[in-house]
Amino acid sequence: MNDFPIDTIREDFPLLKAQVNKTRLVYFDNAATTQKPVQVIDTIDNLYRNQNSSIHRSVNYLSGKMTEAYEGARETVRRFVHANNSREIIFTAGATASINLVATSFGEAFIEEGDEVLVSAMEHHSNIVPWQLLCDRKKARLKVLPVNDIGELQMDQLPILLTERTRLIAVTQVSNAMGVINPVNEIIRQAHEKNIPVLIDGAQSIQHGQINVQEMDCDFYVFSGHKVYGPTGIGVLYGKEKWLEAMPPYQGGGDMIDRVSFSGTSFNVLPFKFEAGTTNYVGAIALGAALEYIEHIGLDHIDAYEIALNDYAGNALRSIPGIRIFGDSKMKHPIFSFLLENIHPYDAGMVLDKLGIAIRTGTHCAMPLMEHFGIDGTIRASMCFYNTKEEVDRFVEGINTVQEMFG
Amino acid sequence: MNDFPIDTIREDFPLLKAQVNKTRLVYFDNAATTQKPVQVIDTIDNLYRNQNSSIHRSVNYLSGKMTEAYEGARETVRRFVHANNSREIIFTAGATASINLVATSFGEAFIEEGDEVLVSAMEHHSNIVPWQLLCDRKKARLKVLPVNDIGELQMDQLPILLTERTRLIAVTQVSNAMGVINPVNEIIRQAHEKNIPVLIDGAQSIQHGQINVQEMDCDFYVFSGHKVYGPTGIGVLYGKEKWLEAMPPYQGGGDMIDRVSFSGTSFNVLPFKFEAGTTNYVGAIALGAALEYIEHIGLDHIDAYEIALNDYAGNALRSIPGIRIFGDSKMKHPIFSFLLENIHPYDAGMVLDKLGIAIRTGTHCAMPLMEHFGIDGTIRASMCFYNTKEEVDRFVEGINTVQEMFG
Amino acid sequence: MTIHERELEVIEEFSDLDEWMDKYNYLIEMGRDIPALDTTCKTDQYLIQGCQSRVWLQAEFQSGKINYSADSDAIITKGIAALLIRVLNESTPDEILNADLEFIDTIGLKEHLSPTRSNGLVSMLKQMRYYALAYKTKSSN
Amino acid sequence: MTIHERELEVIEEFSDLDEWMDKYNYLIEMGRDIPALDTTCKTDQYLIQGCQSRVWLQAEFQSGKINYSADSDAIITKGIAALLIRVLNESTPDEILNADLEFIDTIGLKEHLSPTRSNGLVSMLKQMRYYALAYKTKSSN
Ligand SMILES: Cc1ncc(COP(=O)(O)O)c(C=O)c1O
Ligand SMILES: Cc1ncc(COP(=O)(O)O)c(C=O)c1O
Repeated sequence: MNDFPIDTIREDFPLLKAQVNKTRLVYFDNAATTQKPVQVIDTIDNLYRNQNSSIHRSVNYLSGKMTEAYEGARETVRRFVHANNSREIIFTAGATASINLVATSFGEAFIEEGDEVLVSAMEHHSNIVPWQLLCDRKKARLKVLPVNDIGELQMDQLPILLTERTRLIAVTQVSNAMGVINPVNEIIRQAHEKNIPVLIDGAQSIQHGQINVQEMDCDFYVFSGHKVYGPTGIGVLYGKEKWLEAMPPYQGGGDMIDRVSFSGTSFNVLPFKFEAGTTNYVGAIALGAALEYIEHIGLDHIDAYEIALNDYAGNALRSIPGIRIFGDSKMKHPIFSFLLENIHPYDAGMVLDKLGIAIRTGTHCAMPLMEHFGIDGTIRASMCFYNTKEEVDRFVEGINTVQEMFG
Repeated sequence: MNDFPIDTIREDFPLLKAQVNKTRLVYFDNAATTQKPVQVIDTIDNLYRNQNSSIHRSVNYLSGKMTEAYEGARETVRRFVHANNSREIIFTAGATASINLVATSFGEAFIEEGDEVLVSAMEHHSNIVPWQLLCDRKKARLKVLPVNDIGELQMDQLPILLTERTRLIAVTQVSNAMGVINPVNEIIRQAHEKNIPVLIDGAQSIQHGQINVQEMDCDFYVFSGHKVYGPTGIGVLYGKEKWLEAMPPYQGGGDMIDRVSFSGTSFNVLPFKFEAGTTNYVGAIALGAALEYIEHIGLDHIDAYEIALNDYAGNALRSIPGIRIFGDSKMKHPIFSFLLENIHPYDAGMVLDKLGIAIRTGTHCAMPLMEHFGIDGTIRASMCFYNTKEEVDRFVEGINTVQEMFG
Repeated sequence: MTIHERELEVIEEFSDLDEWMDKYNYLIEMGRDIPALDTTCKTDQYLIQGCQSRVWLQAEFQSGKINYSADSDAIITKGIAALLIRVLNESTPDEILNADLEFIDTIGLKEHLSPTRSNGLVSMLKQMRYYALAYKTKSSN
Repeated sequence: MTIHERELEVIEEFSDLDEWMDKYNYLIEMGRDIPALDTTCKTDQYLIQGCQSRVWLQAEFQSGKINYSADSDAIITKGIAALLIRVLNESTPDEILNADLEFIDTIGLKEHLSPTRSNGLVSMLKQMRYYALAYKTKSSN
């Protein structure tokens, strides 16, 4: 934790200097969205000032430059997630859009009445509702892999839940509500034994270390740019070429076609087949800059630092009287969900906010998980590599204040 | 044309100062995408530096500020298009995404086997392919309102094409390939007599003057932010509340739900029902800034200036020997599609690019229109209020050079 | 006392509270002071939409005057409800509908409850006015 | 002459052309000089994907050597095709497959045909190599 150049890194993130209620902000809402380094902000600024032009179809110089940068960003994403080729990298509007794309398009091609889709009980709504909508449309069944008392998947249930009607598993790599890391490799292994493809929701894993979709051998992997230090409005769908080839187009429009006529339309090759209309090319290039930024810091360094931060914060929180931590697993990232005895999370959140500490309260878009624990919501503090022990200390002090006020 | 503060306005657009091949850029590819004023660029920069936080669900101060700004942008859009209330304004990823939303969701609720959807022969692929995909899914029929020799809709065909099976008309207000302005009010009037709703593709009209969806009485209106001086990755769907209420959700995910459980999920109210996942809130706020910018310049002033520019450029082009202009209608915006005798558009485009003039060559995502004219593509120069007569002159000179080189 | 006089009273009390901490503590006390709703009343019928914590609001109409009672699982929210009730209770529907409730701005309640949160405040007020309107219509029939 | 020698020849010729205008005029002339393909050959079979104008490319294999012919509806594109043909024609499949074609970078062809356009160039080259590979396989069977 000590050789990590945390001071220099924090200098890269202008928002970390913000003042809230006359104190320096402690930003612990990273699972909701992350802050952006100047490298990303300046990329956007520069693109709009000096290079903006629509991609792919123009003959002009700027357009050519922009196309190169956009396709370069695709290559950066490919390298970052270790995909086999860049045709497997689709730019979307975000993780939610990516999952909806697969639910609709894969669903259209491969899900029939009576088939089953398996999700887990800890999924984010974005990895539940698209499957519910699909199952409604197709009269298919949504099945649920339950979690145990400390918020881990009940892996012993997996073999029972995988039937010959299971057509897809959609599971998150890291729980956004608790930080728990799921054994996705093992899930994928068991699924593939039965020829069942697996979609990994990487919205909370992409920002915390190495991702290798080929080693993991997942069939789909999705994430959002804004959660990995990139801009809003951009996300990624990785899909194995064999699936993407077999799937019908999702949205229709410019760029995703080969030829259009009223007597029949043919579609463009991958990845363009799934990128209808003018894409968020500025967003994609800025996402590329974000990934390059964290590659530059070093994913292993980030991982090591975050593990130390997780240990530190975990110990500090566990020593608070009357605290109940959800998902206190050994395998986790520094995301902490908890309740304080006799204090409503919302009251705590309001006071912490006044103390300059940005956390989140509520269900974290994971109502079924809350239902599992029999609660309405939690206080969630989610950290990443630009957070510090000192910030954890201020947070713990803040909790003390909360407890005094409502005690 | 003379009282328009064109010099001051051009100062607002950094990209207009760009040099290409050692000459000052003439940017005539505005129908593809527009340049951004500093007001928009700085808004994005400022949001990421000082205010970034996820909207709607957090208790913290920044999140509250960001939510206010996002909902403020929705109100700006509402005011700009003169919608009745802001529940009718849905933020999407762009015009293409908006059209796909309607095609899927309206289509799901209201289109059945044997029904008909009517589009025109001059539509952009983004307003054709979604309807083709829908008609394929539903075994419905896509019918086409033809255009005449000068690229105008054959309005006399409309009454014949509107049958009792017609469920929706989707038509562009302004042709992206030719600039021709369609009589949408008349189309909507005739459609509504038969209770047929109308979707107006506003991708090429939003940037050229007043839009009043209530006066126009369209049922849906869509546009993209990047074509109206805003950022990429953001767009708008306006829909009458009665339709949006009756339509099922499109994408599933965070924020569009009220309650999620595995036994059943209920959806959020408008507009949130159609905004799944983390929206492009920075994009939406920057789009708001773009609309405020042009409101500030004055939509009437913009319109008057562009009419003068259209006349000037039209006269200049028509005097070029061997030119054939497509869509040389009296009702048009300053978008010009043409061919030069015996010169391939691509050759012309390459030379114009070297002369620092950014235009577009090809089919402009309107292959059926090209088919109608029996051609492969055109040279298209598309102008807007920051372009000048001097730039038109340079363009005409450029065409002379092209003709000399290939003559 | 009229609504306006009670508003002035509240403004007066708040003027002594400089720090947000004091204001919050004041709200917490207000929240503790009003009686909890009977659990049988904490039903969906009385639940207010649009708050981040659950708020139940009830109203009774007697001798031409309205009396509200409220509860919330979050104590600060309950304090806000208590404050509104204190100002509005024992008033006629018309008095409630005509009140401009400037004290909300004056004491900085909205500002201290950042936008997403003040939605709760707004929703509570809206519901209180609904009740007033309903009773007004009822009594004029 | 070997491929390399012809490359040097082209580099030499281009070195006199300072302005892009001259380079384009040179390409236009090259495009005009090579014979047009017979319309019967302008079929989808010979059409190259990925160019912004239509390009047809054919190859013949005789006495161990390949001869390409090409056409395009855009004259600059045709000129580029002509240039590639001039350098590669009358060579064995192996010679073609082993050529590094540095002249493309040296004369600034790619740079002068901005990225989206150089795709056309890349597609043409790819297709030429495909032919070479096909004939190589065929002749070694
Ligand atoms: C008329 C028209 N409709 C739809 C579109 C699609 O817009 P976008 O590509 O921004 O989604 C465009 C722009 O390309 C257009 O000109
Ligand atoms: C695990 C998980 N999946 C999916 C999402 C949805 O991401 P987005 O809202 O960016 O589309 C999120 C974030 O909210 C998440 O945490």
